[in-house]
Amino acid sequence: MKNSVPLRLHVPEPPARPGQAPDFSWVKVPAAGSVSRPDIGTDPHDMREHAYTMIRVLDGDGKAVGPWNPRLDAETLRRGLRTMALTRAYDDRLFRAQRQGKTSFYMRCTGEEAIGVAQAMALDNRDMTFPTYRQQGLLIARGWPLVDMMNQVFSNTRDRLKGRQMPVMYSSKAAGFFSISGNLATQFPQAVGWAMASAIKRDTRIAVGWIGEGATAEGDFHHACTFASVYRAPVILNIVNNQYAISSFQGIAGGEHTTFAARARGYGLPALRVDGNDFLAVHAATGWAADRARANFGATLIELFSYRASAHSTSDDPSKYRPEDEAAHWPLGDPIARLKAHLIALGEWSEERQRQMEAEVKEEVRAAMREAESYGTLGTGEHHSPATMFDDVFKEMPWHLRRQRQELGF
Amino acid sequence: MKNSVPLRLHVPEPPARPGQAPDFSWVKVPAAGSVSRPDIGTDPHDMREHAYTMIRVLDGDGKAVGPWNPRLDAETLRRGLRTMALTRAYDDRLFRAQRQGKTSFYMRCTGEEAIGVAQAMALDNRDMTFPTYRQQGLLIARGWPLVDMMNQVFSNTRDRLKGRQMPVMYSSKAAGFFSISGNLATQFPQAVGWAMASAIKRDTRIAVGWIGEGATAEGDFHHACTFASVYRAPVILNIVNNQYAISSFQGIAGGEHTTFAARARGYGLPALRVDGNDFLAVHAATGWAADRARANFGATLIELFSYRASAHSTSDDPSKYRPEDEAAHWPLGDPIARLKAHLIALGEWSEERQRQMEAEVKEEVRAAMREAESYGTLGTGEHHSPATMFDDVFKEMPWHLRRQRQELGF
Amino acid sequence: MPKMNMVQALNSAMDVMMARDDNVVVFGEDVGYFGGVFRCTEGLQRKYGPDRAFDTPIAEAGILATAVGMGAYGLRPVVEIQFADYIYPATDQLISEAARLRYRSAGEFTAPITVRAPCGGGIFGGQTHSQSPEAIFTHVCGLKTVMPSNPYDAKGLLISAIEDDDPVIFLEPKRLYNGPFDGHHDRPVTPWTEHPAGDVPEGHYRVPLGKAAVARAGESVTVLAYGTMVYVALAAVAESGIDAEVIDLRTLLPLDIDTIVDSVKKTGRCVIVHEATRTSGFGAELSALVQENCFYSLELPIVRVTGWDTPYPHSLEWDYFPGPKRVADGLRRAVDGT
Amino acid sequence: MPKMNMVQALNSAMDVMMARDDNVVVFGEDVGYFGGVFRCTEGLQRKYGPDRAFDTPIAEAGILATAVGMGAYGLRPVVEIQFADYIYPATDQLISEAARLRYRSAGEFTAPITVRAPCGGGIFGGQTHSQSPEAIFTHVCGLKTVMPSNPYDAKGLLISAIEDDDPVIFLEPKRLYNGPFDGHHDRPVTPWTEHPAGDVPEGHYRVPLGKAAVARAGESVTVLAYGTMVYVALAAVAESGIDAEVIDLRTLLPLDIDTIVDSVKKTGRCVIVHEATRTSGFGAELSALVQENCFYSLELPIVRVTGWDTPYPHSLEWDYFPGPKRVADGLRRAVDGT
Ligand SMILES: Cc1ncc(C[n+]2csc(CCOP(=O)(O)OP(=O)(O)O)c2C)c(N)n1
Ligand SMILES: Cc1ncc(C[n+]2csc(CCOP(=O)(O)OP(=O)(O)O)c2C)c(N)n1
Ligand SMILES: [Mg+2]
Ligand SMILES: [Mg+2]
Repeated sequence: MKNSVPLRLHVPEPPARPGQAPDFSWVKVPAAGSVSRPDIGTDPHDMREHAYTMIRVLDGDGKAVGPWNPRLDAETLRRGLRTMALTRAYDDRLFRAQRQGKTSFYMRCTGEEAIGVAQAMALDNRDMTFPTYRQQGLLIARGWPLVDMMNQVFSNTRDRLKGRQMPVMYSSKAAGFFSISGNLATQFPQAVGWAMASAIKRDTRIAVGWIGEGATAEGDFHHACTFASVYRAPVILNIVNNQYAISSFQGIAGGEHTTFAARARGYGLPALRVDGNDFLAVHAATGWAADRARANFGATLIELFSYRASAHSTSDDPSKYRPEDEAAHWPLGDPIARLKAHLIALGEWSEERQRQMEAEVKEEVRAAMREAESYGTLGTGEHHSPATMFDDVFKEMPWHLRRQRQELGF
Repeated sequence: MKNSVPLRLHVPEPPARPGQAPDFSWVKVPAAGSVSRPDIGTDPHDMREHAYTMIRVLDGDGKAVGPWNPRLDAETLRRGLRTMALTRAYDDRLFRAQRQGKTSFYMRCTGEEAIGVAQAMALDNRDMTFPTYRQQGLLIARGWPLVDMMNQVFSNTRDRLKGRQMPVMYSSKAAGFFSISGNLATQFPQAVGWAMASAIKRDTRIAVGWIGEGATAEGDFHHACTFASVYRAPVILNIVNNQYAISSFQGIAGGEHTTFAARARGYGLPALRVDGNDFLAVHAATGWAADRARANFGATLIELFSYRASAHSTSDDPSKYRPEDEAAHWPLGDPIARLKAHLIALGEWSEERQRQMEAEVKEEVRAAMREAESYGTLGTGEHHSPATMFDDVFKEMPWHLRRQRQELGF
Repeated sequence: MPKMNMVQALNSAMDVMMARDDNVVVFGEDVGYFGGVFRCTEGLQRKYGPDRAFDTPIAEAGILATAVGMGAYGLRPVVEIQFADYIYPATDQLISEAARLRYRSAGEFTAPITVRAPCGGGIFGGQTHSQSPEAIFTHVCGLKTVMPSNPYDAKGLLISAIEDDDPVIFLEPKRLYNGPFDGHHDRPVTPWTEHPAGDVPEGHYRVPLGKAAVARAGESVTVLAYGTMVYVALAAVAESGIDAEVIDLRTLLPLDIDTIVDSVKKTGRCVIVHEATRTSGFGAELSALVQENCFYSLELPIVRVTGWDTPYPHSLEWDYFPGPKRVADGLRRAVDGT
Repeated sequence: MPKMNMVQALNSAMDVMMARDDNVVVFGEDVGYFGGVFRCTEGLQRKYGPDRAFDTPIAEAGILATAVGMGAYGLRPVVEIQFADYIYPATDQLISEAARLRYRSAGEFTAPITVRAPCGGGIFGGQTHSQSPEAIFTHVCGLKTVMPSNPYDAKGLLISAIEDDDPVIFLEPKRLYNGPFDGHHDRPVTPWTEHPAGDVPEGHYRVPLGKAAVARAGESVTVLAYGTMVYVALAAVAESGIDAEVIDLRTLLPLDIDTIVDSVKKTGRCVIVHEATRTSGFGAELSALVQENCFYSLELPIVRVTGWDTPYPHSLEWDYFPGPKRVADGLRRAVDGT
């Protein structure tokens, strides 16, 4: 045979494993404000470089610079900061609650708060969201009661989902928050279907989907992009690249040879690659994509470049597969600290007010916790009657389920 | 809401329907020889334009021009021409055989012969192929007996597949031709798996997969590209864009907004977009990708731009969904006519020899046909014993299948 | 009353529903301009426009996923899977999503989707154009599974399926599209135009889900069948001269248990017939239910006559297909135990 | 003899096979460096290198598809699906490809693949970390389905599965990883170290596919169970004082019909227990087979005790799980018909 060097299998390895020094030298961080902001009607091919760079607004001194600056008023910025802090306080409290045996499982979005919160604020409240388990910030930003969320996490007597779903698998039609599935990626093409329906009905509401960089490997991701491109669906497709899928670094998902934003190129979709820890950049990119969708220019794929600062879930121990102190070396910082610095730089905020606000949100969470616990926790075992287990399998209960309910004694 | 124009669903429509004038004005045909030939080790990002142009070698005067000219000797060219003609003669004869009731179904590759034939000739015979039902040219180019192929089409007593598979679902391990599946796209990631195995075993053989442009919408396509990229698998991934998936034009598969070759961009894979009716261009592009894979630079995605000149299958009537005379307007001509013109331009061939050769291949097919029919056809009903139906479900037949075979009376 | 074959009846059901409810949309591979490879959606795009009847990319999972999203919006998608054999790529969206959505959201979101797919063999389609995967769907809580056996039922059941607020798998025995095929592949099939069940009203009517039909009343043995096997069973009854009661289940889930139990208690004997592979086929569930509910009435073992536990072979399909002779043998075994 | 829990026994089986046969490769989500979310592949990458034990992208269909390709090359892939609930995306590659390859190529190409997946509930995993999808696979001709109930069997069966030349679905009841869980979730589980089946030889040995084990000999009723339900059944037997014969099926397909028939002919009574949903569950096939083969020996109806036909609910999982009390009730019903 022409060339007979033995073939080799390439298996991607992360830059650092436990015991080694964290290494993010491979992360290219363009200067804030350095990326152009194309018109919303731009042909995707004419903005292809946006898939390979990174949209950033907040610079090192906490200044908002460049064409992507959404120019939000101070009140809005403070609301964003508070909502992110509230989200983190909520996460920390429920993480502890799981450790205290009050529920079976929990997942935090620590370090990724800008994503759910800024995106919710950039969207219309009537837009439909199809989140993963790491966008609790969406619900909180839309003002959904913490108590209701806790009731779900505790599977208690007030859990609207009747204790059926694992913790954090929220659902709220009223908040435009689609029922979270335990199966990765399935919601992504569903968001496209919802958007197609909105277009079929000449509606004005758009759909927004989220997926983790790991889950982009599922066929569902491909179906979402294909249908979104073919029917020019009014949808925003967000990839949250937090560098990890449980223990697997993003290279295992296909991040070694190109960006995740670049996936859009294959479908002729526009892509925006965004600093996911930059509240203003996330807000601006989301607004751009929403305007584009509403103007019938179709879908946008957004890669939100971030870092999963905490464990995958309460069942996970990251020290088994990545350096203990890796989070501290993440080059894009913390979304809350960065927005706070910006507000202070604007003269619209202070360390003092920050302390005060953090105390407030903690208290808000504590109060909600007291109320939710009064309705029971998984630990105390107060939950819906076993009879309810047979409801909602179908709209009307067929004979075989009625018989099975009798067998159980109801 | 900011912008409240009603949303619209975009449903792609082909340029021409039955009764309308064929329109291929949208097909951009770069001059032969105008596309550069990068080094096989080139970073995919540095050859990204190859996903949007079209590699062509044969110009309008039948001359082979430019850096992609594979410089094949006349003998090889004549073999290519003869093999394509043989493939077409084989197709036409078996298409007629189906019409004559000798079998249930048949599929031709008319107009796409350069693909199977040139690619087989550019590969090593030991490389493993994972074809669709339209690469019969591979088997013929590798010298597999026509009689054996016909036996499969007729499900007769000599059918090595024991009459189990529909016509054209060939399988030949000896010819490095993987068992064709009726399920679209499934073979594409399997080719990647075979290539990964070859790399794991430090082998030198590569794998080659084919898929139709319509089937690229399946998740399997995405899995193939993702795994090929992540593990740098020694595989060639071919998309045969023959403009149609049964009645659906390529826009329904996602061809409106970009090329199919561009799918590669999303995975950081190199892409070559090739004039699929240009024997020399197909040969050269395949050789380039094979050399790249053998040198451990990994996978290449090739879009072979062609036209399905005949019906999808014997069950299909294209006049129901495309202009009757559309094929005649296809701008890239016919692969056999173009290679013939090239050989004549080289002074290595003549109309006379062409007529002679076409008579030869027809006779070769006729002879094979006579022999195959002597082993029976589906029409005459001579086939393997019903007892064989229970073989090969498992390596050893379990009790329940033995009992069922008895029930049938064996 | 107009005469329709099953293709026309299915087309009429979709036409009627699209006219009545503009939340009904129809899509799938080749279903738009072309009208489907079996022509079931012919004319719908012309009549209702490309955004209510359209072609899709070849991605069954994408078809189901977008249908789930549309259902969540409030539409009633009616999707076609070109052959039931190609539904497997959509399994996850069907099982983990469409079937679970109402339950996991406690009724907030639902999936009022109808999934049409031609099933069954007899057209020399080999192993990938002949399968009957119904058993898998009946194992999935949250899915309803329907299989009509004639044009009248096909239209009435499809209308009920489209109006149903839960996901329905609607399997169409392709051998019945043109006539009541009874397994005698060597004989011509009488067209539906010459069959009473070919009388199909133009307008809207329902055949309820969950109700079986007695295709033939009889005393000596109960035959449980659906789809093509109803006519194979009737032929077997005629040819064996056994006075069997043939029940056309029509809906597999929810099952019409009362009709089954009443009949078996009367006859004391039972034959179950389906074209799908035997092991863990729906016949297993029917057998288990009959013995649980009719144990004291059963005089002889329940007999299953089914497709073999092999893929559907191309050239040997008539040796695979459970035809009248095999069903007649089953009847005799059920009646006299030999 | 070393003591192992089921995780260690499974790890040992893969270790032994990777050492004996360098065509054995192990891959799946998080199985490489990390060693799997249940730690079953721990240390294999370190020992055999990254190209024989590696992480994959999150694409179950891609995992199965590449395994089919590797099998065609000549490797013996052992893949892990992180939870059985996530096997559905791979359904088409399993059913249409792995299961069909030998048949459609008349033996030219085969798929000697082992698919490992943790199954069953009891860890508050809700509907997507608790399922038991075995019935679906037993309906697919060309697939073998195995479910071990203890460390010794787990290792011996996994070695047999890896050496088998056909695709094997190897389901691991995750509640049995650490000990013989009997359904009494309010009591501590005795670890395998204190159980005889925790004695697991270091080296190579086989437990043959297709052979059941009698977990408890008895006279008055036959219990057919597998996986976790074996211990639930044993607990129910102890608590009800009924002298039942408990059969651990171990392999569901091919099934050890002789052991089943001999027992039921002896006891004249039968209870079938599984955790999966009831309708069209594997219990239906078992019930059909028992009544077909033992009709004249059955004194009372066969009883099925199973998971309900609902998704596995998070907070109510112990009301869903067919525990000792429900199985004991089933035993009584099977024995005295009440
Ligand atoms: C279909 C499917 N396969 C596997 C899993 C198990 N699983 C749960 S989360 C996870 C990692 C997901 O990573 P990513 O998509 O990057 O999201 P992230 O957790 O980082 O937010 C895996 C493999 C699943 N839930 N669903
Ligand atoms: C999974 C699956 N879905 C649908 C089909 C039915 N089908 C057979 S061929 C075909 C069109 C394929 O078009 P393309 O991929 O472009 O290949 P071509 O026929 O043009 O060579 C379809 C939809 C199938 N065989 N498998
Ligand atoms: Mg991630
Ligand atoms: Mg095509």
